[in-house]
Amino acid sequence: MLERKVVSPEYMFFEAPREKKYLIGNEAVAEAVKRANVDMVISYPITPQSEATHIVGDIYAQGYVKDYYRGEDEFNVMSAMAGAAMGGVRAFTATSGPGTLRAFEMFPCWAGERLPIVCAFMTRGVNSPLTIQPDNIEIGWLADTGMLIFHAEDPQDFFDMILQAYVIAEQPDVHLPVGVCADGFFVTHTREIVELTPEDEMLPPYDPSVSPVVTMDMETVPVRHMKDPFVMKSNYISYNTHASWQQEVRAAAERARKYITRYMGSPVEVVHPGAEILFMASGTAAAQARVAMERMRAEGIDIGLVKIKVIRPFPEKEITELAEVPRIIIIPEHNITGWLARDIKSRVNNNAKIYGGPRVFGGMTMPPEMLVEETKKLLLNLVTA
Amino acid sequence: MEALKVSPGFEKILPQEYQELVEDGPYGRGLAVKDLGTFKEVIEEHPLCAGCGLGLAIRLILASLPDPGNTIIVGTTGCNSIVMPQVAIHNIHALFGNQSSVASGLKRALRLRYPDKTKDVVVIAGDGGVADIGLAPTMHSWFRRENITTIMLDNEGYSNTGGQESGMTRQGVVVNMAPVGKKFPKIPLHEIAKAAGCAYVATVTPARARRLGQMAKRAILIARDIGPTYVQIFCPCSTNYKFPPSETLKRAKETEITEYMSPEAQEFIEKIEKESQSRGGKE
Amino acid sequence: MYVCRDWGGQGMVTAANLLGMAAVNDGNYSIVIPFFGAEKRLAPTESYVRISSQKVYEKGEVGYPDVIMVFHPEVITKGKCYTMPFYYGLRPNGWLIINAESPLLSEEDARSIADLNVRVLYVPASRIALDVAGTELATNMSLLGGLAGATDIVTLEGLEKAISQRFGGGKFIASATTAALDDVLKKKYAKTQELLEKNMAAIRKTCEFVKNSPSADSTPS
Amino acid sequence: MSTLLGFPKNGYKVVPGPETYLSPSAAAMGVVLPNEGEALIEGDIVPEEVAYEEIANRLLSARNPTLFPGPLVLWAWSEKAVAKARALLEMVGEVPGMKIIPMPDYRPKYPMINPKVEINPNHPNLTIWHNNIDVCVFVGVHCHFANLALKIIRAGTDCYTIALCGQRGHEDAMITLRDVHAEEVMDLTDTIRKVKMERLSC
Repeated sequence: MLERKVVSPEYMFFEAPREKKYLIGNEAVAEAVKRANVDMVISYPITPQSEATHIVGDIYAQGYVKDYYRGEDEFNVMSAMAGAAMGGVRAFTATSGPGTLRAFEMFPCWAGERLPIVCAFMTRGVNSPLTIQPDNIEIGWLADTGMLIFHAEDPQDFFDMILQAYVIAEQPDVHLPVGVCADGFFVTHTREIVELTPEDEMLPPYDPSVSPVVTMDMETVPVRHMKDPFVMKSNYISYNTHASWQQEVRAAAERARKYITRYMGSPVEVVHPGAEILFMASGTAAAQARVAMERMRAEGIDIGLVKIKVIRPFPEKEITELAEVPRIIIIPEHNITGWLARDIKSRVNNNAKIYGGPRVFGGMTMPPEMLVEETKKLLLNLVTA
Repeated sequence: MEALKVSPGFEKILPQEYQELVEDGPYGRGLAVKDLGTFKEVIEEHPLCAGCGLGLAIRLILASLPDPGNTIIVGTTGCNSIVMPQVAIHNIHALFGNQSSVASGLKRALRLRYPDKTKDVVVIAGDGGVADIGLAPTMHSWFRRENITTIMLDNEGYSNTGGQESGMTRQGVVVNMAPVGKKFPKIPLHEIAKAAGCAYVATVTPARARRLGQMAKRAILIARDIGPTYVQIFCPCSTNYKFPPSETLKRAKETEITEYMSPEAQEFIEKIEKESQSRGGKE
Repeated sequence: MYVCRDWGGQGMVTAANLLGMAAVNDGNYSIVIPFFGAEKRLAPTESYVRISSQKVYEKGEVGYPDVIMVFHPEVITKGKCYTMPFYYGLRPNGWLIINAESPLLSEEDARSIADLNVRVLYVPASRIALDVAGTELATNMSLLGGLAGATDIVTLEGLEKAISQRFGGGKFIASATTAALDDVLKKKYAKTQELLEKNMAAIRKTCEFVKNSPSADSTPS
Repeated sequence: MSTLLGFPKNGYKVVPGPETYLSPSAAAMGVVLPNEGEALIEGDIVPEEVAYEEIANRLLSARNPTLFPGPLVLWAWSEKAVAKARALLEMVGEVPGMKIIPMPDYRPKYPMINPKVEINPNHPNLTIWHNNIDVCVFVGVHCHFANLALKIIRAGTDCYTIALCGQRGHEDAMITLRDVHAEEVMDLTDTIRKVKMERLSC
């Protein structure tokens, strides 16, 4: 193990030199975990996530992570993650599709218990019929758990977002879990150039004493604390407390906006904002839309792109404002439900200009050629209508 | 005891019960069941049914903790979880059945944060939580040799949800969800525990108060250094088994008292109990 | 942008990674992505490589490749329903590089390919691998040499550096089956240096073969 | 801006209630926590000196000012906690008639609370009502539970709430300071003394 030094998040994100490496997304995850100064990792195999936690296992063996084990299933891995976070350590795990669903009961609990866990979701199709292929339908479900949700476009995003996630998650006024999502295979198994911060620099350790809830160690502070539910009485007081508790979890997500702006620049990336037509997309759909946009611009079509990096808290203000200008908004997605279109439509005044699609799912690729073709068909339809 | 101190000037501002906990609580004093009645207990009162075997069992366990100032309890859904908020020790209500995995993560985290200190993590959960919905994490915590103690409060059914059959219900018993009688025998979890790697396994009842206390204490001490431990406490449920509350202890005596220690655990216990006696300890 | 699609199950995922690494060594941008079904050897599989002098954003399957490389002739002769036709999406004026001793296209396929003005190159990659490197496991290397000989997508220097990055003892993350094959390959050679040299020899030999081959620059008949 | 119950309002003010059936969290209504050197008064960001003065005025004008110290200052779990507790007692001594009612922990009280001697984050209104508290100060309460309590108080009582937060502050209080440790408590005590003097000389 290299001797390492602690650096501030500001230095690591904005000043540290970067070295170019040719990596797959899952390797980039492990590189992020190494630099995030993670205490504990619990793993469970599922494709396409497994390689990431294999490699994290290797860095544990080298001494970069203090504890690591393979749990018995995803629900119990997420439960043990909660136990670790309640005990006051920085924890990491990852899962995919069916594993996400198997574990689902824990995600609202992480949020409700204000645990700053970071979990990577390498999204994939959900059975049945069996598929292991890319599809991000699970993000739509995760979006309502109270967790913060980021969506990576490529291995570089995946690396950066995991580090940013810990810093944002552990702010005392936020202190919420973060799901860092990336489309399986399209990011996890894609090898490309990733710019890494120095291997011998890591984030400061987690300080459980700033937690907005009691750390379960009988010390900070001692005596008599129960986590968490109000099973005592069925009466107005219990209901009111529970309702207020849920509001507070959502309030914490609101507070995250300030830190998202500080550490991620913005929850959205905008290319050609004044364009007549805008793609709005997240994850690898944004990558495909980027290519389609360039090809259409070369043909003289006035089209731009809004890449949505943060799904929760949803960038409402940004989306509402950006949606004012274009005549047409097209939302390509890698799932059949269209959760992003749903989110955007609920924040835009004129829904008539929003086209939720094309959607590609079940492992299929979204070729830029198809996006170009579909966009042109749409424009032709509008002209003839 | 280092942890439980009041900030100067606030001693008399605390409500009476906290003042008593600070002045006369069991923290750091090495007390046991025989000392009950001479100190301020970490449990005030409980909202359980009259004649509930659980209430007494929990009281005895809490009085037997080797180091209540450094103990964290992990529980799960069930009658015991409505007692736990009354306990002056950190306790976690996990989801239904995942108590052993929460405890695994917690124990490991505390070991990282306090390498020079022992923090006891004790799972206290019902029979449904341990043997049915939570069987996999319970057994995997044993397979992994986690340093935690699992205590099952066995009232032979799901009492908090209205008295349904559990895996620990006896064969032939007619209860909810077993309308024609349970069709398979009580799960022999104490036998399974030995095969699964527990260094210490005991079955007991609150009708044997001191024995229960001794077993809980041994289980927690062995779990610190040697391996996982399991104590199964038979706590009959007068509400759902429909017998008079006054008969609880009589029925509780029906169960067999057993104790198993691995050779390593045996050697360890003999050593520390001898040391304790030679110091005139309170065992 | 050059786009390649590989077929076979003969070290093809490794070849795709080497190709991408070589392109990066040459100063280009590259994205490599394998296609995965449930993993097992000799199942039909694909790997996609995109190479450009500009940053590459596009992800996923390459639907419209400029080059298709076939690592095992049975991909063509015994094609499965989900792999046929094997040249689907190939762009006009592209390349088809096939590991085979002699032509094996059906009349119908040959006609369709001719309509696309695609250049077809048969490379005895497995034979060269056996002759030069002493194992058919180096077939993938031979084919990379074929690509370098026929096109200017990568340089031999880039490939040489990639091979030493891949097998030279540094950490390379391969998925389970590929990792297991790596171990088999490493056991065949006494020293890493020998492995590197033999692989490079297979690449060079095929590169020369292709450069001297009359079909290299010819349009298909 | 969004709310979980009711509708968004422009310029939402965090003022004494009773507000509504289930009042929204101030964060959901667009109230943002202060940056370093700043504070919040009724949802608006102000320089922290302004908030110090306002707190002093509110406390000195109160009929029944009360300090609610939480576990982070009640228990001597660190040296900083002890120092802050000392500073708080000194502050209370400067405010005529100020009482202390502790929040020793956060579990819901069963079967009932004695609102005369303690306050609980799950039903803090009971203690406010019982003791007729018109101005209260939260300090040393874990942020999550402080926010719960402050919101429930705003929903159901007309008490003016002040939070001296060791972290980033509380939008759900009518006045909040952030980064309050022993030294800042002493600064606040100085401000209280100064305002008292000014009031005497008026």
